[in-house]
Amino acid sequence: MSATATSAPKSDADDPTDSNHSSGDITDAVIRFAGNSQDGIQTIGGFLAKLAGRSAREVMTYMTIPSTISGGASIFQVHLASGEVLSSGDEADFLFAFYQHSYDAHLSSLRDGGICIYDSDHVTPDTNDKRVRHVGVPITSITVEALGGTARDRGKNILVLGLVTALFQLDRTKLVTLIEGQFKRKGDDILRNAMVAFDAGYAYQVGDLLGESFNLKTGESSGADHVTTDGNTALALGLIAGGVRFGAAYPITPWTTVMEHLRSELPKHGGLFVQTEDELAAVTMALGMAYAGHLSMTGSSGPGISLKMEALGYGTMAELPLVVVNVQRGGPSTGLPTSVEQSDLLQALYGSHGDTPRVVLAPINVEDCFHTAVEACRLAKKCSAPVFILSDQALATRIEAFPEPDFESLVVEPELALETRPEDFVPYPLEGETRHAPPGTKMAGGKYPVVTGLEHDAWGHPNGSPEMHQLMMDRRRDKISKLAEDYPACEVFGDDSGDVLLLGWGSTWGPIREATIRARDKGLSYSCLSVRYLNPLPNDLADIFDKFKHVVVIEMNDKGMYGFGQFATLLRARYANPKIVSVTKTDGLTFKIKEILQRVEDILS
Amino acid sequence: MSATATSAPKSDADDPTDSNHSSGDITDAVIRFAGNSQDGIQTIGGFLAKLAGRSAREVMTYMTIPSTISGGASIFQVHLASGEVLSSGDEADFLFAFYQHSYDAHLSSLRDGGICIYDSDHVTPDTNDKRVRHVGVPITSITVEALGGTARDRGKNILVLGLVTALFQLDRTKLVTLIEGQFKRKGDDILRNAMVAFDAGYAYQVGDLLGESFNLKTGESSGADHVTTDGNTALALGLIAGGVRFGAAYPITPWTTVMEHLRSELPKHGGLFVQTEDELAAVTMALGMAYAGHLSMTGSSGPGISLKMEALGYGTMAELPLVVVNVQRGGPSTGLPTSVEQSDLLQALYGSHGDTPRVVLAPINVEDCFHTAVEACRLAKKCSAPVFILSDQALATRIEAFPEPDFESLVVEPELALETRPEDFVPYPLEGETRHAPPGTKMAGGKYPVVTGLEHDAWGHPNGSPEMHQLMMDRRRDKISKLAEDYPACEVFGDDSGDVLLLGWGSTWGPIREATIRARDKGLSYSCLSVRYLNPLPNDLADIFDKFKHVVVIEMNDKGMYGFGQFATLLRARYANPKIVSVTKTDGLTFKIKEILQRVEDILS
Amino acid sequence: MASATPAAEPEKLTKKALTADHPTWCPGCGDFAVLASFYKTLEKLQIPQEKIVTIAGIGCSSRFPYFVNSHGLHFIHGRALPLASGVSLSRPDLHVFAFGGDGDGYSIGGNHLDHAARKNINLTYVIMDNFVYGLTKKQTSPTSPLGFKTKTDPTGAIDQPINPMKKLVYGGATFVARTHATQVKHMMAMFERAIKHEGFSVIEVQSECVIFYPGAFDEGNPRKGGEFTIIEEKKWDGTPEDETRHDVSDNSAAFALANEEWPGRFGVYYETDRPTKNKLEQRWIDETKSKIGDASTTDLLKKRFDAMK
Amino acid sequence: MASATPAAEPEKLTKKALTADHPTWCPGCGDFAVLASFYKTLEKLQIPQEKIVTIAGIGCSSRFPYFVNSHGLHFIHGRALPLASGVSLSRPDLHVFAFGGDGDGYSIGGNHLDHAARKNINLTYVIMDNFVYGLTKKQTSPTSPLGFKTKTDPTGAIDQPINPMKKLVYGGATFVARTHATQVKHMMAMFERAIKHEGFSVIEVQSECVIFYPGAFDEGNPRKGGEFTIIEEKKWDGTPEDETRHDVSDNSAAFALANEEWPGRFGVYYETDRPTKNKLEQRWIDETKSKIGDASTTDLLKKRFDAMK
Ligand SMILES: Cc1ncc(C[n+]2csc(CCOP(=O)(O)OP(=O)(O)O)c2C)c(N)n1
Ligand SMILES: Cc1ncc(C[n+]2csc(CCOP(=O)(O)OP(=O)(O)O)c2C)c(N)n1
Ligand code: SF4
Ligand code: SF4
Ligand SMILES: [Mg+2]
Ligand SMILES: [Mg+2]
Repeated sequence: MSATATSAPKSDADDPTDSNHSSGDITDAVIRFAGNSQDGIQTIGGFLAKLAGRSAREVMTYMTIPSTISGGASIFQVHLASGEVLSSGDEADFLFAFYQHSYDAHLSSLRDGGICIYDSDHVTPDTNDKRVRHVGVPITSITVEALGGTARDRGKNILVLGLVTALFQLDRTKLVTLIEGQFKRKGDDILRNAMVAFDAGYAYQVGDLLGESFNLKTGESSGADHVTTDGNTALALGLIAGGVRFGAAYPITPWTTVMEHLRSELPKHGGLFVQTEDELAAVTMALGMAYAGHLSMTGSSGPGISLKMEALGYGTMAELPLVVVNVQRGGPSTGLPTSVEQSDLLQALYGSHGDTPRVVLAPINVEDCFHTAVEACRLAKKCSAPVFILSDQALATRIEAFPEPDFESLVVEPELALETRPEDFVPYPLEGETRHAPPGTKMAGGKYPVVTGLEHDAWGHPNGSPEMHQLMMDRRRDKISKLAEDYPACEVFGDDSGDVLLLGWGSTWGPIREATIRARDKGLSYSCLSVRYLNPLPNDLADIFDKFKHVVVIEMNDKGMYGFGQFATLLRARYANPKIVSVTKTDGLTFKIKEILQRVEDILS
Repeated sequence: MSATATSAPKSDADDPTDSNHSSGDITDAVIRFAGNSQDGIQTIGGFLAKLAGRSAREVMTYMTIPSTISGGASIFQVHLASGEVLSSGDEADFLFAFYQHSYDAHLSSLRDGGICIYDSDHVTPDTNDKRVRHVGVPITSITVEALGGTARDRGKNILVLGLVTALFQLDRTKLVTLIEGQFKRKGDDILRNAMVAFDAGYAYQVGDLLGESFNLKTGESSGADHVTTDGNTALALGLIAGGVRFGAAYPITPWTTVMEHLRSELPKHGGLFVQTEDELAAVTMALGMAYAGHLSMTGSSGPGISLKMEALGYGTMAELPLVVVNVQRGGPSTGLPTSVEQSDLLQALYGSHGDTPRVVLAPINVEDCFHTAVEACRLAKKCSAPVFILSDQALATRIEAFPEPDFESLVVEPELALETRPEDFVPYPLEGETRHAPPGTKMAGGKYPVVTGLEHDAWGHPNGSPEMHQLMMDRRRDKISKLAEDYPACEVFGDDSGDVLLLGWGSTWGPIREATIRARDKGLSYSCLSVRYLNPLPNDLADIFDKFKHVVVIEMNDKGMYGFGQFATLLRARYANPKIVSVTKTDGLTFKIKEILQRVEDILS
Repeated sequence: MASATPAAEPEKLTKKALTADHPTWCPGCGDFAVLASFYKTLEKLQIPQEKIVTIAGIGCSSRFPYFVNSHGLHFIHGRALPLASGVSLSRPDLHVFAFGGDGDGYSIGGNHLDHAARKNINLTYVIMDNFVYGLTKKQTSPTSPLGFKTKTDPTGAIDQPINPMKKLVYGGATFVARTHATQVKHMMAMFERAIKHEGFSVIEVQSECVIFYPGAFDEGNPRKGGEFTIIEEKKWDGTPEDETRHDVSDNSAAFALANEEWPGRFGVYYETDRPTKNKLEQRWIDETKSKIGDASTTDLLKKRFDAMK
Repeated sequence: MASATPAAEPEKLTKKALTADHPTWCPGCGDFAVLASFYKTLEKLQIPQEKIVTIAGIGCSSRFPYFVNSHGLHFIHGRALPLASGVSLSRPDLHVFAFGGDGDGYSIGGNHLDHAARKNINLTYVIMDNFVYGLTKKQTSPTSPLGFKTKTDPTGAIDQPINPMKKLVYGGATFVARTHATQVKHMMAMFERAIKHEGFSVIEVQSECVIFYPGAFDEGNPRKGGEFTIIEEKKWDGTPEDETRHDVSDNSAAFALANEEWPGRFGVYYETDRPTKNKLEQRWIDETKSKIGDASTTDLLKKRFDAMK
């Protein structure tokens, strides 16, 4: 809950409903649902997130995936607010515990004074615990009662959604529309059951038990038609907006849903996404599509990205435009497939043998997944080379609401350039941009190009002379480093100078910004910055660093042999500036605000 | 030729032979043979190198490989000296040119005053060129004459060997023994022909044409029983000495000969080397052998190493001991398969997804290939993790003479530890060394271990809890970083402090040291150091750097986005010390001495 | 080692001793039956527990090693076979088993399968074919039938599936059988024969994914009254009936069986006796050793270095 | 483009126009004849020059694209097929050819071959099989016969080679033929049929490496009086002779041919008509488009975003 309601709020305002309890405005609530994944607790969260998008609230969700193959303990956390939501919340304000194991495992996630609503059919609460408030609701039995025998307790989730709707005085009409939209496809019976469960929950008046309910206010700013979706969906659609029509990949968690989206969406756009036999075939097929004249893409997560390294080197050498998505997960090896980590940055830069200059971008939130994808497409075409997008498991699966992108200004229609090439055509001019003549193109000079992974001359012809190798290495490097000249300026949040600059990349942005806000609230001279362009780095960083006493790089990877995370390693190598220091961790969890603040304090003291 | 004979030497000494010309002592000669690869010019070089090993001379060779599949222009350069040989020579003192194209392409490699001996049957020399001395010998016709019709000009190489033997007053008896040893296996006819050609060349008295011959002095120091071999052979034998008995790989230039050696040698030692269907299977099979309780190995060059990255990450996670050899070649992609480069250093460290701390070593010369292999074996067992050896194309193929290693102190007999494990056995203790129980081991506690690439606990059981992941990441990192505590101290060549420290790794050592010697000769305050342990880095580097004004890292790779080579990038990231700067190049050639000196001067001025 | 227990009477291997973690598979998953049959077969054959090695790639089925209390290794996706081959070739004293799914074995791992088969590496490989990618939650697998709707083929699978039996018969495996997870007795018989076979033995087990492809075997599902037709093998008894029976040593006959229409037949498709790579490599080692005699590493290296002087 | 020449009368495609760099192959290498036959076949079929794409992996044989003056790509080792598949699937207007050696195709690339075959990607793949690794100078290849001495098998090859024809017939290729580099006419006939076939067509060409495996084909070498037995295909003329002729559409018969003893027979082993993945995917695209009508990218994205509100 927001600062205006730091303990479960009691409002002095009159109760507008006819319920038998008080009601107070709140602007912010972190609600955790803890149960088993088969209970469909994600569904509750999904509806709440969608509702947020439709009611000018911000939202960020967070979930865990059980290690068992199907079923198993799982949580879904929703952070709803009328203002900006930067993290999924360090601590929960409300906990819905479905089972004893849920209760035992998650009670500690409730903040002091938080409210625990438990299924009294399954949970025996620790009534001695006065740290939080307990409310028992026989969730299972009222579900069974409402739905009758055969459904057993299926529907508990929708019932709880009803409870929540009443408790937070959410917009019942909008929610009902959402439920209808979702369940109608599944058949009338299913829809009817869902509505029965919802109404039973809504009618249960948990607020009466609690003695209060909460009015989670709608936002003031932007419209009520926000899009609510997860990072992988936003990324897939951004790629389409950027002009990708072809691609190939192999499934792997958490990358898979990007490819599932593309496979389903691209035929609408006349394109095609292929599931290959493995990742080696995937990157290779995508390179074939790029060679054929398209902007194409491939993607994967950790292990699959490692398998693509040889072929990606070819992409660099042959100068083919290719977008490569890595939805990072916990490593090394199979690691923690369903946890978050940012430990593939240096691999993106150095994973292939030889010197393979590559562009590397990272989106900072779900909305930015869309925009970064569009930008990656632009850069891949501009420099005719592989461009990495480093997303991560947290971004991939969490839901956020954001305004619809401005398609008119963003959408790029792909084109296949098959016009006859003039006699003086060269694909790799020593000065100037790469321009391929894809197959199907007539060559006025009568000589057709062969694209190769061997070192070659401007015409693409194999040539391993010392001079040519050096010239071509320069060419491949310089065209990439030149990209930084057109970057937008880095925007520091907070003051432009001060004591501490917290620096991040990717999905840590929310927590880093929230930490900065809190530090500034306490009067500390903190600013922060997230770098979207990881290679080549923006050229204005040096000036920014100059204005701070400390630059603390916050990232979710290992501190390495010498105490520096992967991004910090890059920055120190470039600037050789000892004030660049590191806060890293690899526990598979996103940063908590207080964790950042504490760690920064520790390192600077 | 050495400094004592900076122009083609005329000695005042009496001529000891009955030839019609003068003869002078020299201590150093760079001889280049330029022809087609089918002429067997490598054979001449091979014999000269072997002779050097048997006559207390030092030697370093250098060759090029034509881009055509079989045949084509090629050179072989031999640097012979009575003192230490640190490079294959910037410029040649003598050139043997077999064809016009050889003459045209290589005349410029002769130093001022050098001597060009050309086949007058094929070459029309530029007699206006007074920079060098020309001597025509009808190499082809005297070969044909000596050997008769059917051999055509096959045997030219041995004839030239005869010429060289006379010209440099080499030990004819030793050479004849070598020729016999080599050709006897091939049959009496072949041997007879070879001896006829050799004698014809020896008798030709090229010294008379030249008006002088040279007495290339034998060395004074060490014995006359040096071993003469190339880096890949030394590496393969070092692995056997270090205890490797099993391994698997796939062929690729210039790695292949290591595997060919191991495949032939290991059966003698009761071991086995397997050629697999690809590199993915190779590294995997080698990991299987490691899991089975052996110290095993795999290897490749550039493209093949990229393919191994996923499985190598497993090696890190499961903590399996594995030696990985990368004989580096020109990159990226297929690149320049037969040229030298040092551009896979960062890949060795960061090529796999996730944080995969790895040990990386690089040998500095052919002899060191043997010793580095032994050391890699020791470290792989000590830390139970993949250990990289970064050799390169130049080291792989060049021939050097060096004293036989002290086998008694070096050889490690492998053992398979199958004793029953006690009840309290854990493979990955949070404190302490990894100890596996390979299959076949009985477990006193009744519980058998499963090795996994998922995050796990001390017992190896999958465990993705935040605490465990963090603890295990620490464990995997710290056991590697701890290795540096036992390194031998870094030995600076030259003074311990001064203006400039030239820093290198791998095969650049010879040229770097020679450059340092020359700079010091000129009165400059230069020292140099080659780092064999590239990860983790030695801990005494910081102190060493403190004592120099400039640290210039010399390496054969690209200067990257920000002007720093790969090793320089690592050092700057660790020390954030701006005085660490870079001299890099990627032209596929080893550094020339004057190139180093010039580049260092440029960068510091 | 000092603290190790002294070698006692060889204990009898029991299902209980072999039981490890409770499987994380979904209730009803076909893989449970495969596991149970494996336990029972090992119990029957009394293979020493410490000599059993189970190795797997990644997938639901590939979690197998966690559930067997013996030496085990859970590897990366698709590469269980070369790893298992490394174990087998370097440790002939062990009983090496590889387990995996249709994706692991026929998609990403398809080439390793062919090469392990042609080399006739001595090990047993069990493929739990559920016609779908289970662990990653329902994508098309190389055995998904045409038209099967998955998350990567929302309108139904488009690519012709591979025919696993053809692949195995072609590839050079020296023992090839097919069984079904619901047919525990048959499964055990196949396991037993595979284990006793010297060489590369493969068993394709049809095993149902109750979550993502329930009823995959409706046609011909023995549980639901479908056909489970067992191959009748030649008895070499000279009777006329024997003429029509299957000769397991006939490669083309095996291919013809593999070409039969779905659901086809179950049992041993092919079995032949061909020297294993294990044996052939060992022969080379032995011959080399017998030529050079028993020399120490140092002696051998010295000799090798002398030749380079 | 302004400076481009205007589209003139379609020029006749000649061998001369198709000739590029002089091949770097060794004099006498069998691959020369393959190249010459390829030129001649293209000349005969008059495929527009700019529509020809040659793609190869790494190996001596894989240098092919440099020697054909058309669009070409020289890729990495073993992955020519998925790359060629990407070209074919995304550019149905092109004639896509892949070339490579036995190592490239059957060793490192073996799995891609099977999967391209089963998916029936529309392209033609020519494998120049010299039974050895040529470019890397004589290591054992997956087709090296037992006992063949190489640098990685100094005492002779130990692993049973694969049978390429079985692999191709099993894999699902819809056109499978075998020819020999010395039989230019036959080779051209096979090329022509392969090119005209819609779907995944493969030709295994035995091509001699005169440096590392001269005389590989002594047994049955037509040049040296050996046998070059051509498969007689069914004419469907109802004659009794026709009974014994080969039915190219019979998969099992093709397998039986593949099982014949060395040197076996040459010609078309298998040919069938099965929808290509190219067609099937296009059908899905067309059906989708016909449902949603012709909408711009922006319209489609807007609709998609609306659904997420
Ligand atoms: C290199 C790599 N690619 C992809 C994955 C993701 N992945 C895990 S299991 C699997 C396929 C599972 O299918 P199958 O092998 O049939 O096993 P099942 O789960 O059906 O038993 C995939 C694609 C991975 N772990 N590693
Ligand atoms: C990833 C990778 N592994 C290995 C190599 C080395 N290599 C190049 S060609 C080749 C095999 C050549 O044999 P084949 O495919 O039969 O072609 P051939 O030369 O005989 O025509 C190998 C192993 C490589 N270039 N890349
Ligand atoms: S998802 Fe399917 S294959 Fe996997 S455990 Fe569950 S039922 Fe078995
Ligand atoms: S090495 Fe053999 S395959 Fe290669 S070009 Fe020469 S003859 Fe042909
Ligand atoms: Mg499966
Ligand atoms: Mg070959």
